[in-house]
Amino acid sequence: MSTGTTGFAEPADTPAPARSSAPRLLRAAARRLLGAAAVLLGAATVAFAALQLVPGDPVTVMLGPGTAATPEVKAAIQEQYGLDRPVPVQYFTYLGHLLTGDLGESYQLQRPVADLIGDQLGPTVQLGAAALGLAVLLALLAAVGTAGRRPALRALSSLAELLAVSSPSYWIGILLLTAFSFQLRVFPVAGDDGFAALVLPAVTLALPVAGMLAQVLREGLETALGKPFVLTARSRGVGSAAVVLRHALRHAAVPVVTLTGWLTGSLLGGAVLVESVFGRPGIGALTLQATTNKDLPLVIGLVLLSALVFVVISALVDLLYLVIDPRLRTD
Amino acid sequence: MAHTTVEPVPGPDAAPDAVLLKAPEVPAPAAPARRRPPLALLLALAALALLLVAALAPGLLSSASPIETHPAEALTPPGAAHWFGTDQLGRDLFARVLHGARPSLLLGLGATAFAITGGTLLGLAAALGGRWADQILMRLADVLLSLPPILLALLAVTVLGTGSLNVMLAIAIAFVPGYARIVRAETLVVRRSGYVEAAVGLGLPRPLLIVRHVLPNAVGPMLVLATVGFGTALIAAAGLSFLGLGPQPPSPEWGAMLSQGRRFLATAWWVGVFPGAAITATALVVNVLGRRAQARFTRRTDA
Amino acid sequence: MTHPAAPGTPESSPPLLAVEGLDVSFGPVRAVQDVSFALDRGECLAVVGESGSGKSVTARTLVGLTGAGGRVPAAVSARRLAFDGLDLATLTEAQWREVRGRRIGLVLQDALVSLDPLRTVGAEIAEPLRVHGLATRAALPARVRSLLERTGVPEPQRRAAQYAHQLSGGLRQRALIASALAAEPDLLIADEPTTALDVTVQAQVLDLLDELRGKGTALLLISHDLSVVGRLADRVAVMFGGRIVETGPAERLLAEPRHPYTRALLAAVPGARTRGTRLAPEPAGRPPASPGGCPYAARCAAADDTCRSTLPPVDALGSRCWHPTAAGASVLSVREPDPAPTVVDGADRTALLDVDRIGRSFAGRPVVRDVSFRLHAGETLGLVGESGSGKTTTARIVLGLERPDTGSVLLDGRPWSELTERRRRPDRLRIQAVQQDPLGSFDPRFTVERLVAEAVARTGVPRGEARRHRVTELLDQVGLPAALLARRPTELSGGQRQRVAIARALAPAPALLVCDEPVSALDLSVQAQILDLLADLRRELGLALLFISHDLGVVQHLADRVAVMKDGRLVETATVDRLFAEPADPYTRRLLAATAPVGASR
Amino acid sequence: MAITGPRPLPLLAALTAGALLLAGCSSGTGSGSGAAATAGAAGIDEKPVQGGSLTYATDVEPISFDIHVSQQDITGAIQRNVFDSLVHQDDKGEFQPWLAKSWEIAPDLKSYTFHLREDVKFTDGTVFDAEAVKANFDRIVAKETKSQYAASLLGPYTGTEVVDAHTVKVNFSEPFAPFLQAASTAYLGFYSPKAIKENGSKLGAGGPADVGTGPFVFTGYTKGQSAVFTRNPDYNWAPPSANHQGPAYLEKLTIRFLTEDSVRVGALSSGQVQVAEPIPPADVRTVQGDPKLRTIATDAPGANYALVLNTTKAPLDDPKVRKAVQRGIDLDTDIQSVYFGVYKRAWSPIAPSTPYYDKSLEKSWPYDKAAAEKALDEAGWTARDGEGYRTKDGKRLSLEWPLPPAEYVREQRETLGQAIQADLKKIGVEITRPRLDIGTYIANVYGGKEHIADYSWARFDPDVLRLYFNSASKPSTGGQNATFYEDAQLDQWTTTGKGTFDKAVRQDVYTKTQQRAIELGLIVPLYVRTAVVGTGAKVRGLTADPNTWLAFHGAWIAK
Repeated sequence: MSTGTTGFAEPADTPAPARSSAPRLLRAAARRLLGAAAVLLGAATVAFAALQLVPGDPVTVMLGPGTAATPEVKAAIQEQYGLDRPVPVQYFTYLGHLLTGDLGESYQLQRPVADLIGDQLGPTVQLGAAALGLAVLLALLAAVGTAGRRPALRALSSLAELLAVSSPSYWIGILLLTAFSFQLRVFPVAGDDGFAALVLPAVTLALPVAGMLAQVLREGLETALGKPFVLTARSRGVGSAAVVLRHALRHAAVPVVTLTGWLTGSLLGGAVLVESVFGRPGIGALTLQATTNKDLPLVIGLVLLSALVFVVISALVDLLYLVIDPRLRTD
Repeated sequence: MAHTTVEPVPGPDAAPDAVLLKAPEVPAPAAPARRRPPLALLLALAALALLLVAALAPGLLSSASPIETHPAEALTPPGAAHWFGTDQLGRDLFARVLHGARPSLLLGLGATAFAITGGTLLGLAAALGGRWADQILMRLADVLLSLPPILLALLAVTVLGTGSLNVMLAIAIAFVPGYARIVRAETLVVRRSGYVEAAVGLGLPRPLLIVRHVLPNAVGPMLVLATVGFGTALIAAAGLSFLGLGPQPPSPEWGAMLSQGRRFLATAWWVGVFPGAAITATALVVNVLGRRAQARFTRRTDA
Repeated sequence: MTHPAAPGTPESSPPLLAVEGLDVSFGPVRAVQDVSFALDRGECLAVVGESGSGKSVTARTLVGLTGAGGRVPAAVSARRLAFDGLDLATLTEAQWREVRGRRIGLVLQDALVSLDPLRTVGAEIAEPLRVHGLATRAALPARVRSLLERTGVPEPQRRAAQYAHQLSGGLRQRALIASALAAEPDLLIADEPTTALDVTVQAQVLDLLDELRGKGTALLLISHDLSVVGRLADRVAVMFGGRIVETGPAERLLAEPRHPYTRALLAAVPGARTRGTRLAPEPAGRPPASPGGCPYAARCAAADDTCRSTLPPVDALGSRCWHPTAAGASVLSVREPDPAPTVVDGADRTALLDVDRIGRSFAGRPVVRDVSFRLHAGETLGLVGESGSGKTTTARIVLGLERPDTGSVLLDGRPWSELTERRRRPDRLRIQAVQQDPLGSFDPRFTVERLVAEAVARTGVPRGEARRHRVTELLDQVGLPAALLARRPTELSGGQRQRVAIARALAPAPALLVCDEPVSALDLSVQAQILDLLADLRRELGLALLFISHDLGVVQHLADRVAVMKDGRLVETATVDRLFAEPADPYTRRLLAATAPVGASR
Repeated sequence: MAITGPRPLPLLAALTAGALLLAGCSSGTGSGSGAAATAGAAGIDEKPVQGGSLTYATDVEPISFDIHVSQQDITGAIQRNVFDSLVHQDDKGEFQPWLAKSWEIAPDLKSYTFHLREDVKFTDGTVFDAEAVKANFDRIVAKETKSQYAASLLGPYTGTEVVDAHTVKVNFSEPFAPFLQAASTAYLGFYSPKAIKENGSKLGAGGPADVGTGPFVFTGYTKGQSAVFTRNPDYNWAPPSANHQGPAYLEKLTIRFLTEDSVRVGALSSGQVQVAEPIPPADVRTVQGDPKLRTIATDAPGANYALVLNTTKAPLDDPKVRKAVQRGIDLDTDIQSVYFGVYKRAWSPIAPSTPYYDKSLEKSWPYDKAAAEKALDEAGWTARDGEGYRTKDGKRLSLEWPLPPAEYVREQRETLGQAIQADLKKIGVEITRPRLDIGTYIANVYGGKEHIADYSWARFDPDVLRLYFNSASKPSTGGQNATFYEDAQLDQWTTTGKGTFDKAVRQDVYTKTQQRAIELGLIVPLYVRTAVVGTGAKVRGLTADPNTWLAFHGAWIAK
């Protein structure tokens, strides 16, 4: 036995076992929930405030130019939505309804906002999930396949990624449509029926995301591969491919996870344009319609949806960090 | 500068202060300065030069008018007379793409400039303005960050109305929270950095300290990020323009041109393809240069 | 495990590892040239040299990972590269994988980054076993446990489930060694295995390595630290500029070094013997050697034209020098006259700095507790302690960068720590700091000139020629040429950076210089130069120094009095002579015991 | 009917050919006037096929499906297949029986009495009777309904009397000549009283709640994608002039909403849909060149797309300047290049397919750059500035013509606008086109703050001239007179035309109105929109009803 161990005690190795960890966890969860609620409330308020600044009264805007509606009809509509009341009253009434889970009714479509969003969520989730899966797959292939080796392949992959990142999704969509739907007729041009119709929109949405992910992933991989622990691992006889998969990939995952917030934003945002180009129904198309028509309840509903998605995803991301990186688990 | 009451960061002694880790002594690769600049960089610089000429003096590159219509030559395919073909009104697309550089770049540039200014002010205010300012501003940033930029931009356009300036502002609004975050985080780092402490140790007055050390070092990283951000802003602005929220006609703007060209996908591909290619090429150039700047910056500060 | 080459040769006992004429180059850079050595089972060879001497490259070459992680491919060639009958030079990557970990283990410095931080210590230790198929999945936990036990890690079961960051530095390093030992290699290469560790922990790790060697493992120890070498090595090879310049049995080489570089290295180790002497030879601008000349010629005081033009051969005693020193000559040949005696004590005078029972906590954890000491003008107080002992926080409170929760600091007998920043500002120039990491204390956008000029400006020197003149003067004072004025900090070497930091600190002509580990990030020879510089400045300018270090030798070399800190408290304060001769506190005694003097036998 | 609303449905006029048979037109025909419709030449010998399904792609999605509420063309066009009307207006503008067997009009035009068919049932089994008519008309004018259009069709409505189970009398407070025409539109169609009672507030959402008497049953609606209809097997009350009696041939009708022009056309060419409409002018030639596809083009009725000049805002208060604008645009060339010859250049405020169109206006005000320049010189705009624009007293001759947000702009009017901008620049007139948000746009254009407005107004009746030029037709009260010109003669003519059934009188006043509007330079008619429908080669019997919308009642798919 080494003599050193009998010398004197090491400094405290681990923090004292967390005292009363359950209440602390609860407190953290409560704080998290409260924060989430604050973000949601803030988002609703921002949207409400923003739309109050829109010039022109909502009813005129709603009816559009060239309407035959008489002033009486306009007044009736105004009354129905409480638009004749003072703004603060409208705001608090709205919040009151929100608390009871009532998102209100779309001014323009005259249907409950919750129903509208519910109807449109499916196609967008489908599109987003397909795009995300595809993007992650492409990025993994590109990054793992080229990180730190084969300079020519790496350069080629980098160029492709840069191109993907630099190309607007609507532009990619148009090119794909032209090539595969109009010229080659491989894929249907429109709609959301079936898998075939999902391919082009998903690819369109996925390419820029894949480009970004691949860049970040490779950078992460290369950074990790330069770390001493990789040298240590290799000195144990671990092969270079195994080092990437067993050691480096997990490290590279951290910056990728950080990107997730950006990712959801870019998928949701991309959906607006991609759904427009491909004539697909969905949240993106609904968003475009709602904002351009100043359909306040619908806009707030969509804003709340986005904020909710964001909040949920941030929570998941934080959880994921803990899973990936044990260093973050203490404290 | 509240250095005497630094926030309860873990005690400095907690860090291993015994020895700085030494880099493995693998010799540095041949000095980068001596290496031939990569082809990509040269190409990007050449393209940038071309873009700048197009933006500043498009007339030098094409004598055709981007606005004058020649109905007789409508939808001519690309050829010797019209390199990029003509559009529906017989306007020379090459000239239009060239003249489109200025409004398109201005959109991206303006949006980025607004976003940087706003982000810097808010980030600094949050980092240096005390706990309350920080709380309020960062909660607001949280809220804005929770919304996809395009939704924010759409909302902003709804409020502000369409048109170049408003599109710039709308995109800036969408990007401000992100930049503010970066500036705030950098400011907090810089505030605790060794060189600010060194300056405090020299008895530098607070305003001088902020102007001379905190501001430039906190904003520097964001400026570098902003080069890449410029590409994003350019694409986003063209996107809004594509949705018909951009500058007024007949000003040739790439996003609007692309949107118009959409109609002719099946019949006259060139009307939509070239403006789109211009957007992609510009964003590509900006990305290549931005990334390079970023790499250089990191090298400079991290040694 | 297969052995591609047949073992067993007619020779009586071929060495385990035989390296002859090893050359490694990265593009045009020749990192290692004509390096030869041999190593047997149970033997320890130490390769010593400064950064860039090629010692780590040599080590990595022996596990076939010369260029790993680097951008420039490495070219390796050797007349002979034999390990236990294997010709390492001809191994394929697949064959290398069989050797790595299984036959040759590698231990790097600082286990915090050398162990994968995202995997448990147990998984890391088990990796060689898994890779080489040496244990079933079910047997792994038991093997890991026994390895941890063997390397002296208490509670192995618990430790195996933990991550590197949850272990103390010493335990981490043990775990790293355990992982290198897992497959029971015949040769263990330890590259600076103790560099990042506190003195006492360092001692323990060295003991562990020593024990391994005793059990028959061959040990190749790479280090810049002669004190480490002295404890462990049977033989020492000193590398400089990619070549081995001197080699020989450890005891002889440390006691009677023949190569000027070895001599300089030994002379540069600070300690009791070196008090009042210069550590580094006077730097002299000598013409650089031609590529074919002696690599050390440019630094060598004895170099002549032969040295510069022709590479000296290795002589019978293992030294590669045209002018080796005769056996028996004193190492400290570069001794210079003692500087003026330092001022000691003066209880009647007002202390320059009066630290009175200060305390400071972070997040409820006390970091500094009830610390008091005084410092008089021109005096040097060494503040010693291991990491986490509260040294740096104490320094920051003295510098007025941190406010004490309790107690106070007086400067020139007047309140200092209690002042508001505004009131403190005028006196700030009286105390200046030199940090461990000068780079972090430089605004990255500034050039050397601007960095120093900013400090000069505070003293009221007007802009323009006068300021520039003063900046040049300061640089000259710290031994830097004016040519560096336009450089940015990242373009300077570590020693140059520290000199710039000192120049900046001197600009306002302070009464007190607080030096927080100013040399711990530097190579031994550079450390020697900086310590010499500090000593010179102290003498010339009558500066008081608050000198913080974990290195007892450095403190012993420089300080008049020493204060020892542990867990936020001062456990002992005494004059240097008394403290090192008759340590009163048990902790101080342990600390001293862990620092074995160079050349001390095991 | 407004077609400047959010992209209402383009109208299919069937001016000359009665119930227009679209199918069977050989490909390549049909660009041109409404006369192109030939009645299913290929289908004459074929026996109609029962069953099958058809998918129709259109470019606009209804905001509300409630015919009593909505102001959109698309709502009427789609729901026409679900709802029947009291009377049927044929292509000559004559009224034929439908749900009403016959009717009498009181001489003072203040009441109309209808005798209803007795065999009509709603698809939920409810009998169609006098009470049903009353329930529907009363619902339309009820305040809660917030009718945006149908209520205006009922004009000075005071109430409906149930004379007996199958006789109703509809009363008005003042003479109301346009009522028969109004009663023939889908907007005055009939919901089952049961549906009104049970689902009154949900009718706008579409789907099975919308119960009518028509040939199809509204079975499902997926927003953003499609609406699905199935055959009403009991249907046996088509108007006598219809091309088919009895239940519809098609088992199922799906309407897809494909907003993107290229996508819609692509869906047609790839066979994803069998009928697509509209085919944008740029694609007409491609579709015509495809042997698997047919096209048919017909002119839309109503007010043409035109520049409406604000006569109250200088310098357009000067008739010379207005005339210069009118003559200074090279419309023949511009329309040809933007619309590929599919749309025709317009000469009158109303389209040729509208009754009482004045053919004499054609070629009466051709492009004449010299004349335009001369008019401007006379108006005093003689100086030129650095950019070549005319000035007077240092002020540039600049006209503001705002652009609404993109979703309100269709038919490439923005491109046409650019051509017009380029033309007018040649005579020294600057046109600025700021993009305005819709709120500001409406406020400015209808508040008389802009120089130029542009819109069209589809309606199969010259009464649109009153909407455009009668000074009482103020934009602030739902009118469309954005010229803001007050002219006694125009007022008198258009009022007279509205209050009489006398064809000679109407011919006279409407001819004079058209001529005077052009002469005064109130308006620059730009193009006559031609609706182009693309169909697969096997689609037969597709008709457009007299109110110009596609009717699928008689459509079938050939084997």
